[in-house]
Amino acid sequence: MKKFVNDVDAMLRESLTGLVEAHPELLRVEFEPTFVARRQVRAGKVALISGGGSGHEPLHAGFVGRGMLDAACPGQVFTSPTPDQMLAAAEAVESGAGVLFIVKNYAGDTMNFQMASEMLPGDNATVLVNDDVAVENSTHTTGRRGVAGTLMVEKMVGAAAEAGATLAECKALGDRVNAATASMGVAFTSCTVPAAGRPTFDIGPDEIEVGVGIHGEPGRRRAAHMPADAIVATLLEAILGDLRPERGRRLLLHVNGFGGTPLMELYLLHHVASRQLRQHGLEPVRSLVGNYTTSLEMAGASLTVTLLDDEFASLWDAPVQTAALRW
Amino acid sequence: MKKFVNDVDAMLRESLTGLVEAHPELLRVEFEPTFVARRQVRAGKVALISGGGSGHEPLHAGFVGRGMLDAACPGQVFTSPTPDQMLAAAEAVESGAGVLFIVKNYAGDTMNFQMASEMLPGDNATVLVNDDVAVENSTHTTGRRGVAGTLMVEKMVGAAAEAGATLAECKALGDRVNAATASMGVAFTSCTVPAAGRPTFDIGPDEIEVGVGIHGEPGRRRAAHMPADAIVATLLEAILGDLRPERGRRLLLHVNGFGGTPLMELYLLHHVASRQLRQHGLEPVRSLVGNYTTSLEMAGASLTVTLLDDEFASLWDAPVQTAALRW
Amino acid sequence: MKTQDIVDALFAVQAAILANESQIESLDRAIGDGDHFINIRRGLEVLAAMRDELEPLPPAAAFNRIGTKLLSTIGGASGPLISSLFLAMGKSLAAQDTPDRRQFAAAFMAGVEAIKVRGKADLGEKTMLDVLIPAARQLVQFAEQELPLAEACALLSAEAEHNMLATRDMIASKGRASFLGERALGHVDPGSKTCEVAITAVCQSLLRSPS
Amino acid sequence: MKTQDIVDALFAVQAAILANESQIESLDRAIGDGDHFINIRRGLEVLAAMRDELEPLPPAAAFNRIGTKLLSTIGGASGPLISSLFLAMGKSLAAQDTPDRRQFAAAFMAGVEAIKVRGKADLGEKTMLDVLIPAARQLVQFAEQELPLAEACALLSAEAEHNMLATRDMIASKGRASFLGERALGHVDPGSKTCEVAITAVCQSLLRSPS
Ligand SMILES: Nc1ncnc2c1ncn2[C@@H]1O[C@H](COP(=O)(O)OP(=O)(O)O)[C@@H](O)[C@H]1O
Ligand SMILES: Nc1ncnc2c1ncn2[C@@H]1O[C@H](COP(=O)(O)OP(=O)(O)O)[C@@H](O)[C@H]1O
Ligand SMILES: [Mg+2]
Ligand SMILES: [Mg+2]
Ligand SMILES: [Mg+2]
Ligand SMILES: [Mg+2]
Repeated sequence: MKKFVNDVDAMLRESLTGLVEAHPELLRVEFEPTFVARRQVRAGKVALISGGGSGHEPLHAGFVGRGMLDAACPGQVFTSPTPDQMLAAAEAVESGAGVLFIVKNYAGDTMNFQMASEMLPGDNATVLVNDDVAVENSTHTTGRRGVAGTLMVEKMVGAAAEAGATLAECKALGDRVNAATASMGVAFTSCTVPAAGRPTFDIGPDEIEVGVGIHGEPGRRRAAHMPADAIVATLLEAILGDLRPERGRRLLLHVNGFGGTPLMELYLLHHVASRQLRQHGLEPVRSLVGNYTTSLEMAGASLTVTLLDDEFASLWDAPVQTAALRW
Repeated sequence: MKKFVNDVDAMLRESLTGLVEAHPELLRVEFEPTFVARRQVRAGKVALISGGGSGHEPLHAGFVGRGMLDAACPGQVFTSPTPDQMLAAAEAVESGAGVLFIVKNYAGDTMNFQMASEMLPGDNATVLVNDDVAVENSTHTTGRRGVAGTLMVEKMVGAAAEAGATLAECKALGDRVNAATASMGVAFTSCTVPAAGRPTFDIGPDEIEVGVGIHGEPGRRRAAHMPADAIVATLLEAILGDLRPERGRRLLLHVNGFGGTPLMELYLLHHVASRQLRQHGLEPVRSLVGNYTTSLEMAGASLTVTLLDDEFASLWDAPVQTAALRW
Repeated sequence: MKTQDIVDALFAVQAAILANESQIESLDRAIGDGDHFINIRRGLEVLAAMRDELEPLPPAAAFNRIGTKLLSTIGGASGPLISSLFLAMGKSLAAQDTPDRRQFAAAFMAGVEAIKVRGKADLGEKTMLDVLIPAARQLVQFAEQELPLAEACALLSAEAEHNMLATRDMIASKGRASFLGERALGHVDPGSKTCEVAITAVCQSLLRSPS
Repeated sequence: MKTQDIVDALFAVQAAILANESQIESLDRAIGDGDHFINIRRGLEVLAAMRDELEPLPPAAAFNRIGTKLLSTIGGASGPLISSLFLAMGKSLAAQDTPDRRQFAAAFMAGVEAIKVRGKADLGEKTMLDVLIPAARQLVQFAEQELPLAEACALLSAEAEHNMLATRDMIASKGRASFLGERALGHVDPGSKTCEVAITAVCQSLLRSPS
């Protein structure tokens, strides 16, 4: 395993320190327990806190800042953070209007955030993100995973919170954005968890993993490698089958790289996906292309579609000032 | 080779189309010949044009926009663009104050831009970027390569041009920024040129290529994999040996990923490099961390240091509005 | 049961888990995300460093301290679950200074119930509960029957191994493997493997103990 | 020399380059960036598509058209260099409708001089010039001596191969391989290989030609 690392056990700490040193005006970091928070907390604003296993950078710490999150709790690589982190983060950024937790739907994340929520003295609510349509939804199972659509929830709820929305409004908005968002991805290669030191899965030189998760979890199926047009068609079929947008609907299209795929290919995917969406009579009017919800160095990408109305579009367009997203 | 691609020959066109579709308010693209330009050209401003082989995205097209480039000429992957592209780009964005070409120092780029410069009717000048200290400088050879430091030249000259600097001033500034900038990188894996379909070089599971170029060219030497501290020390020794900054000097530190290295590791490198720079009595006061001058999916990273004075710092801080860099 | 036994058992579990590294790791790579072994190891390392702090405590307080520490150390799915086990055991034993086998068995049953609540899971979902629930039932039964420790241990180990292996033929409805549907078939659940290893290690440690 | 011969020679070069794909590609992968074969192939494909446009032109105009087209097609280092060759040949032959061997040799020499100027390079720098410069000298000499074509071709091919192979022991001072220093030793320069293949292919094509 070749990585830029000194001691695997110190990797997360050294990396978070580097993040904050690169954005000193924006961020601060605490350890024991670990969280990253905005340098300036705005009094009376709902505090948005997210978190999850590390290895998905810039998600979530890269989205802490004006117009998005107030704090992020990074766990070990691919391992949900622990309740003490969330409690400490909440204490640091809560400013009188309550705390909204934004949580990706994995057993580990939901349980740890749930315990934090139970222990937290003040008002709090949780938005569960489960945008991955590769996995069938069911209340009898863990349900769908939260993946790249988390960014849309964090961005739009972040804008609303900045504009003064209450905790209940933020919670309701988050649930609505999540419901209007669907994602699915494919992987070409595996990632390597630093502490494990070897690839999470084996995959042949002409195979792709369709519906892969963002932790190197296997997806729906193995398939032979296909042209970009066919891959995009497969992903959009599942996404649109879930969202069922009416013709003429305006959309936000997010092409997310998993970390090991060149930007050149991500933009190519954006072109192919926009074209196919228009062929379905839909209107991609907002775009985001890049590595935002990654899976370490995994090669591959996911598509995310969010159905837009005027409210969502203006929340998307609202200014944001974070390490990874700014406009 | 697994890539998101339909037809290798159409890859560049589909990707550039995707870029412009993702940033319609900012960019336009032309084909035959190929260039990407700002949607709004400001009259009376020096036109900044760069270009080079593709595969380094977001460099250069991702840096077209207010405060940076006016146009970029993308060649085929790792192949310099041709003079007709530069001439067409110049015609599109020249607005009365002349054209400054910003060119990375490779035989192909310099010759093609040189021919364009000879054919261009109007006033023009060229800044040659050669920041890669892995390669010895010599007037009897091709000299040093232009790598990630190109971004610093494009950003600072872009800010000056936006503020009304003349062609001569822009040219002189570009040369000064280049002289104050040094870079060096290491690679862990090779990239794969899409049209070639297989890795450019072989490298063992415990080997690294020290001083690698951004086209998968071999570097100074093969070495055994080392801890991040040792890699950073090696790179900074060469960089500081070249720049020879006095103690207390303020610096811009750029950690650039080559495409296949997770952001988590790049931030870790930033932490290690800042610490070592401070141990040298230097002050890293500005930072940029991310995949900006890539080599397709190559795993690895480079460090770039630019010596700052007040002028450079304020040019760096000036607003920029491009696909890949904005503040 | 004294705290010394608990601490000794923890060290035995640590040794046994480390000895099974490659198997546990490869199970979570196959149907999870590859971190289960690392998560458990991290938890056990932190506990090992707490030996001096734990030994003077009564069992209830020791379990409580262990649960609290694991909650902020392991993370992932296994963190809150395993710490729920210990926290509930601590609660259950709060009144006893030197719990007897029955009380210990009841505490373990309470711990497993806590996992069921926290994980919203039960038998047959391809999780650690497929090993833990039968083990808790056995423990209660054996304590009632006052079965000799050596006999009880042999039965516990055998049953744990059998139940661990049985997860191989299950489709998961909880945890990360549930995303896989039928593709989880043919792979043992990593948490079940960990629990089987731990149960056997605890048994062996108790058998070695002078008390 | 008629334009028909030039066009035939281009097709022969294309076939020969394609036949040497893996060798040319691996040379540029070893000491360059892996695109040299693709660059040359792209240029030759575009020329092949221009057959109907080229054939009616006089040689000078054909060379000029080829040079212009390659300039906007190949890119990289080889693009401006090879197009300089053709542009200079076109210029040199501007006055001749059917150039004789001497005039053709002089034109080739002018073309190689143009490469030297454009590339700021000369013999011994481990570039295509190590094959081209001696070839141009031979051509001029053989034309002067009125050496039979078959004999001239045999000598040209042998010399080109020898000079191509000699680049293996050179350190590069121009082009991408110059970044490598001593590490370029032991590898043939890809541009030299391309030129050797091209020279041999042109010779064979001329030998086959009825004129
Ligand atoms: N809801 C649940 N109830 C009980 N056990 C569970 C549940 N979810 C997961 N597990 C157990 O946790 C194990 C995985 O633990 P671990 O790999 O540490 O966490 P994660 O899945 O978050 O990476 C599984 O093998 C399974 O035994
Ligand atoms: N300055 C130069 N003068 C002459 N030939 C050169 C020069 N630079 C490069 N070359 C030739 O060009 C070849 C490389 O061409 P190519 O791979 O197409 O371009 P690039 O190096 O830009 O990728 C080299 O093998 C060498 O023969
Ligand atoms: Mg995990
Ligand atoms: Mg090239
Ligand atoms: Mg796991
Ligand atoms: Mg090349």
